[in-house]
Amino acid sequence: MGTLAVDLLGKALKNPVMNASGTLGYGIEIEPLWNIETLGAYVTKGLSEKPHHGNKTPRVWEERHGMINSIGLQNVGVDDFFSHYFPFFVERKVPVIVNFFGFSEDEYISCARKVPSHHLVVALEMNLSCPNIKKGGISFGKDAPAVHNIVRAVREVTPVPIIAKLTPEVKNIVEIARAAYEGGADGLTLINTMPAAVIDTRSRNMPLKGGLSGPILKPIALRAVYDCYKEVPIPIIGAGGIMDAEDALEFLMAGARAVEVGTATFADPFAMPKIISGLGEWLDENNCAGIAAITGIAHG
Amino acid sequence: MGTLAVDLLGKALKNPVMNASGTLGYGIEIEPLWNIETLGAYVTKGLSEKPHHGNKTPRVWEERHGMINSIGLQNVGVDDFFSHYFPFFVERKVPVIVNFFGFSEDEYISCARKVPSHHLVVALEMNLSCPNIKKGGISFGKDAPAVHNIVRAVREVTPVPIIAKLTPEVKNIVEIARAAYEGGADGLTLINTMPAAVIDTRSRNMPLKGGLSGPILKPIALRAVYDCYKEVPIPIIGAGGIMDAEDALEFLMAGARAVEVGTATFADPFAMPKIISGLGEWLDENNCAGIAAITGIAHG
Amino acid sequence: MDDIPGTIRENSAVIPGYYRLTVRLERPLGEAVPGQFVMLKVPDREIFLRRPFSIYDARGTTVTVMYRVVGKGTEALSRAGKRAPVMVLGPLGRGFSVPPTGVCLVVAGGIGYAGVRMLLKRLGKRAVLFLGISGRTELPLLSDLKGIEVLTATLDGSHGYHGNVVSLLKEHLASYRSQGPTVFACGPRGMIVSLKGLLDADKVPCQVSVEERMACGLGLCFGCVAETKDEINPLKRVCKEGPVFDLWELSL
Amino acid sequence: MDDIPGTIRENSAVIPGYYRLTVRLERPLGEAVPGQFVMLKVPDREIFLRRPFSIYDARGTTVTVMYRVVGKGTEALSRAGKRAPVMVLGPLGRGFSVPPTGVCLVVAGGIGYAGVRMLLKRLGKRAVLFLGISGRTELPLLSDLKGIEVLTATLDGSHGYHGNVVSLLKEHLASYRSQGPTVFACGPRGMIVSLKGLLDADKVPCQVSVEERMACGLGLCFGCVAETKDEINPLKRVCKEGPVFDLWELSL
Ligand SMILES: Cc1cc2nc3c(=O)[nH]c(=O)nc-3n(C[C@H](O)[C@H](O)[C@H](O)COP(=O)(O)OP(=O)(O)OC[C@H]3O[C@@H](n4cnc5c(N)ncnc54)[C@H](O)[C@@H]3O)c2cc1C
Ligand SMILES: Cc1cc2nc3c(=O)[nH]c(=O)nc-3n(C[C@H](O)[C@H](O)[C@H](O)COP(=O)(O)OP(=O)(O)OC[C@H]3O[C@@H](n4cnc5c(N)ncnc54)[C@H](O)[C@@H]3O)c2cc1C
Ligand SMILES: Cc1cc2nc3c(=O)[nH]c(=O)nc-3n(C[C@H](O)[C@H](O)[C@H](O)COP(=O)(O)O)c2cc1C
Ligand SMILES: Cc1cc2nc3c(=O)[nH]c(=O)nc-3n(C[C@H](O)[C@H](O)[C@H](O)COP(=O)(O)O)c2cc1C
Ligand code: FES
Ligand code: FES
Repeated sequence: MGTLAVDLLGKALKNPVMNASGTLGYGIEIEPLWNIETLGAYVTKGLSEKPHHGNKTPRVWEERHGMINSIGLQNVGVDDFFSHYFPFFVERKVPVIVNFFGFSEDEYISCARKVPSHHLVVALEMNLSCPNIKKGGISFGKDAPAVHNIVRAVREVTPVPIIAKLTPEVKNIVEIARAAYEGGADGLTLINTMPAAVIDTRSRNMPLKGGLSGPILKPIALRAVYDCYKEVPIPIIGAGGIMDAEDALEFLMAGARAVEVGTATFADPFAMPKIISGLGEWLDENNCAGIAAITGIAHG
Repeated sequence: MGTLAVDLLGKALKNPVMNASGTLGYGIEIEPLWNIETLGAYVTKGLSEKPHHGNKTPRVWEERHGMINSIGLQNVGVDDFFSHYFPFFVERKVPVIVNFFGFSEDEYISCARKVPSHHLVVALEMNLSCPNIKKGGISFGKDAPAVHNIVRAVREVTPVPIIAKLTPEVKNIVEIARAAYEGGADGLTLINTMPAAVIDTRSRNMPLKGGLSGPILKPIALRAVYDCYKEVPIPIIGAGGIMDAEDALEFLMAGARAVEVGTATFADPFAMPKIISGLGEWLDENNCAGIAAITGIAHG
Repeated sequence: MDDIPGTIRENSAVIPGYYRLTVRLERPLGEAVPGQFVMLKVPDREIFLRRPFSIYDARGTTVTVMYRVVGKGTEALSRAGKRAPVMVLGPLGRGFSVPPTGVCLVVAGGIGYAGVRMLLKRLGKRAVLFLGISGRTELPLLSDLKGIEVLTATLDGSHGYHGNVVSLLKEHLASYRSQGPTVFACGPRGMIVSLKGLLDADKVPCQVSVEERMACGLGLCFGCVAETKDEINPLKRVCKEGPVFDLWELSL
Repeated sequence: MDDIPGTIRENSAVIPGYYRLTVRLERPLGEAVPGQFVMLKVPDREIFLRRPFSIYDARGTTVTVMYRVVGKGTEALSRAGKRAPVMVLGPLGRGFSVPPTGVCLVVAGGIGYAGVRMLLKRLGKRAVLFLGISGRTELPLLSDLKGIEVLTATLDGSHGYHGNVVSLLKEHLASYRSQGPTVFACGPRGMIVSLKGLLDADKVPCQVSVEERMACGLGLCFGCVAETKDEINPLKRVCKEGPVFDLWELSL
């Protein structure tokens, strides 16, 4: 029987499947249905130095084969997460990836500083889709030099590995990925949601603008993973519309070492456990010794 | 009964529906099914100074609710279009928008120069998604200064109105739209396809990388139209996943003066005639005097 | 809480646009508190997310909801036939909590009735239902409700009180004061807001069921928040900390 | 050419994985030339684009195609039941052109038979079918073909010639030379390439039906090109200038 175990930034994960940030609450909410230990790792909701309240409702809207959200990064703050929620993962020995953000370089730095260098903390996942309020709202994640600088700034204040999570709303994602790598990122998460909007012809207005996720995003995400794999020598976590084991395999073959599953969980709360067992079956059916070996095989 | 007529860059179009470039061949191919006079205007296949052969097959791939293409801009060249195909539109008095591209500034300029200032030529639609081969493959359409320059350069050599057609693969489409406007563009087409890829898990390879189109693109396109409408004072043609009259209305309400329909025609060759009659019915059901009045009403 | 496969046993219009849907489940739905809801997977591949519906009734391996057709999800659901497969996730959220004593004034606006029907059944004689509907044609919605005192307000005056349900309650509220009333409400936002105006002076105990667009129903996405007066975390998840909230803790 | 609504009348497996689909149309399909095809809208909302299939038979208001299940579109099609609605766009493309005299050697590889079946019916006694299949289990594909001389090659040797169909043709080609043969072929690319090798020395007249992934089938998208020796426009649309091409004009 093949093994699902993968190595990510020096930590052994029991499988390459984790939730995408912001789509599994604080982790405990799923417990009535299945155990968090099922996952290769848990990715936190986006955390910030201080608590954030987020946006007004409506915050979610269904799209054909996807959804749009404008949660607005509501979270309890990094301190509260580590005092109230982190012990739950420690007790269950579940590796944690700490997704975080800021609206200024200082906020990124002070948030990162607060993350302890615990053996279960696999990495800091930097959400680079945030606007830099100090610099007139220009996003941190859209210009290569800005990405380089912010990653480097965080790199200097923490010994924890850094994964840069990129937005697809850029002119060349490979260039941004390279800038993150050169700034000191140890890994990449590709991709975050794509900006989108809804128009309601009955009420004749625009009820919601926000980030598009779900199956609709998959071909865009696959292309980002495929293109970055050869150009940037750090592990990639693939995300965007993964609904089943077949989708997960596509990302692994395109070059991902692990995958994050987000929106799928809303359509089927058992999506992740199913993907994990589906990957196991695939290994067996294909006489494959380990899932780690299929990373990037689509490149020939 | 309300009127579908709209004014576009000083020309009266009988309705706001046209094909998206590259999705209705040279126009004549659809004649066995319906007459080209049905359309508000015909948009040419992307033309270049010299003929282009395009890419190898596979060139098309189906996606969930969309498709990916890598045609590679195969075309007979602008001269051949005007000598062999343009007379067909003149005979039928169908307004034509000439979509064109180049792989260098010179190619854009010489192609634009070859387009006659005929009363049926509504505008030149500049496809700004092309890589600039001379400048190391950096796209013309992804940086504001580059867009400004190329539009200005073309502006100087032709009296024909210019519509800049933008790619969504940019960091801020409003900024690019503004640069096109400031460079002299008279209108915008939003949007072109989004880069995407397919992985085939059976053959374990990547059969096709190309541009994503179809319904899957709609929320991204709507957001581009919505955001540019208030920020850039020139008419917008909306494109991206329009399948029916309802979709077309969404674009008009978001701020488009007219719409282009592409991929829908492949799923249903009568998509455009149906959209046109659907818009007419909508006007009647809503006691609306003219379709032109709904442009941008989602902005309140 | 569980995610249970089931098949549709009945899905028929009670009155035009209002359906009662009964699903036979593979295993029983866990013990439900009135006011809790389920997330239902509509048997149509075009409907991506599940839709939240209050538990109208649940017994053994069947669960019933009542819904109004308002958009593409409920529209598709109304087309689903007998034996169509569905998934039922629940029971979810925090339901009503009934005080040990006192009269229970239950205020329902339109389809809001579906959100209090299980509560009414539990309360029996302790409850008085104040129902707001648009006209007498909507009365059949109550056809399976027996043994409950009902006061009806119709907007068109075709039955009972002519006006909205909060005005109707206003006419009667004083008469219940001595019985230590608790108000329970489910209905459109406008109804809740005017109810708050009515009850404000005396701060009558009141629990309301709140609706918001949901993606997960499980507290995972933070898509469904309602604003409360909590100073540290004002935005509470309707699906997790709600859908039933203390009216006086909400910021409306 | 027309886009015609229809309903499935029969859709059953001839042998496992190979289906014959008959559609009853609202109006007759226009006059079709053998080798032409239709774009079929698969009755499944997950299938976005239409799929091209050779016209296997067309009479009155029915049209028949034969298909092999190879991917999600044909898979979904195979699940479609009687009376399912389809749309049939056609007849499309340029079919075979039959010379006034001479023997017609028709070479079909596997499901390629579907592409020449109508041609065989038209040719009748003038035709000889060289059929390449993997084994005798595929022989039922020909069950409805009467009055045509058939030579079969099986890869597993379970029937007829043991080997591929081009080798079989090679064994017989000389014997037809005096009858002014024209070769017609439909099958996998590998077959066409080796056929070209066989016929190269004498440049025997040969028409082949080419397959490419298609989006529109109408010449609108330029998604389906094949390379020819035309110096000005080498890339021809399979759906418009093809699917039948003169073998000697193709660049393989
Ligand atoms: C806890 C809870 C319990 C509910 N119980 C019931 C019930 O028992 N019976 C019933 O008929 N409905 C109930 N609803 C509302 C029901 O979920 C929505 O009407 C349904 O999701 C609409 O789906 P749609 O696709 O048809 O509408 P859409 O096309 O998504 O939207 C159509 C209209 O419905 C409104 N709407 C959409 N989603 C919601 C929502 N979650 N809450 C409120 N309005 C919404 C939209 O704003 C819009 O005006 C409940 C909602 C919640 C949150
Ligand atoms: C003019 C023409 C006539 C055809 N006639 C027939 C016929 O009579 N019977 C029949 O069974 N098939 C025929 N085909 C092939 C048929 O169209 C494809 O098998 C079908 O479109 C595959 O769809 P899918 O979704 O099942 O496969 P996909 O999931 O899209 O692909 C599965 C496999 O099929 C291949 N494939 C996909 N599309 C095509 C295509 N257009 N041509 C060739 N290979 C393709 C892919 O490369 C892949 O290996 C014809 C094709 C053309 C172009
Ligand atoms: C409701 C919701 C909340 C999200 N919150 C965050 C977040 O806090 N931080 C972040 O980096 N990404 C966030 N994302 C993006 C996801 O982590 C993921 O990158 C994206 O949704 C694509 O994956 P999917 O298609 O599987 O959902 C959120 C997505 C959704 C749908
Ligand atoms: C097959 C195909 C060919 C295209 N060729 C061109 C082209 O030559 N020039 C161009 O500007 N856009 C081209 N496009 C993009 C379309 O014009 C349109 O912007 C895009 O497909 C989005 O619209 P849709 O979703 O309605 O197809 C092409 C799209 C397709 C699918
Ligand atoms: S619907 Fe997801 S948190 Fe409430
Ligand atoms: S399939 Fe579109 S041109 Fe042939």
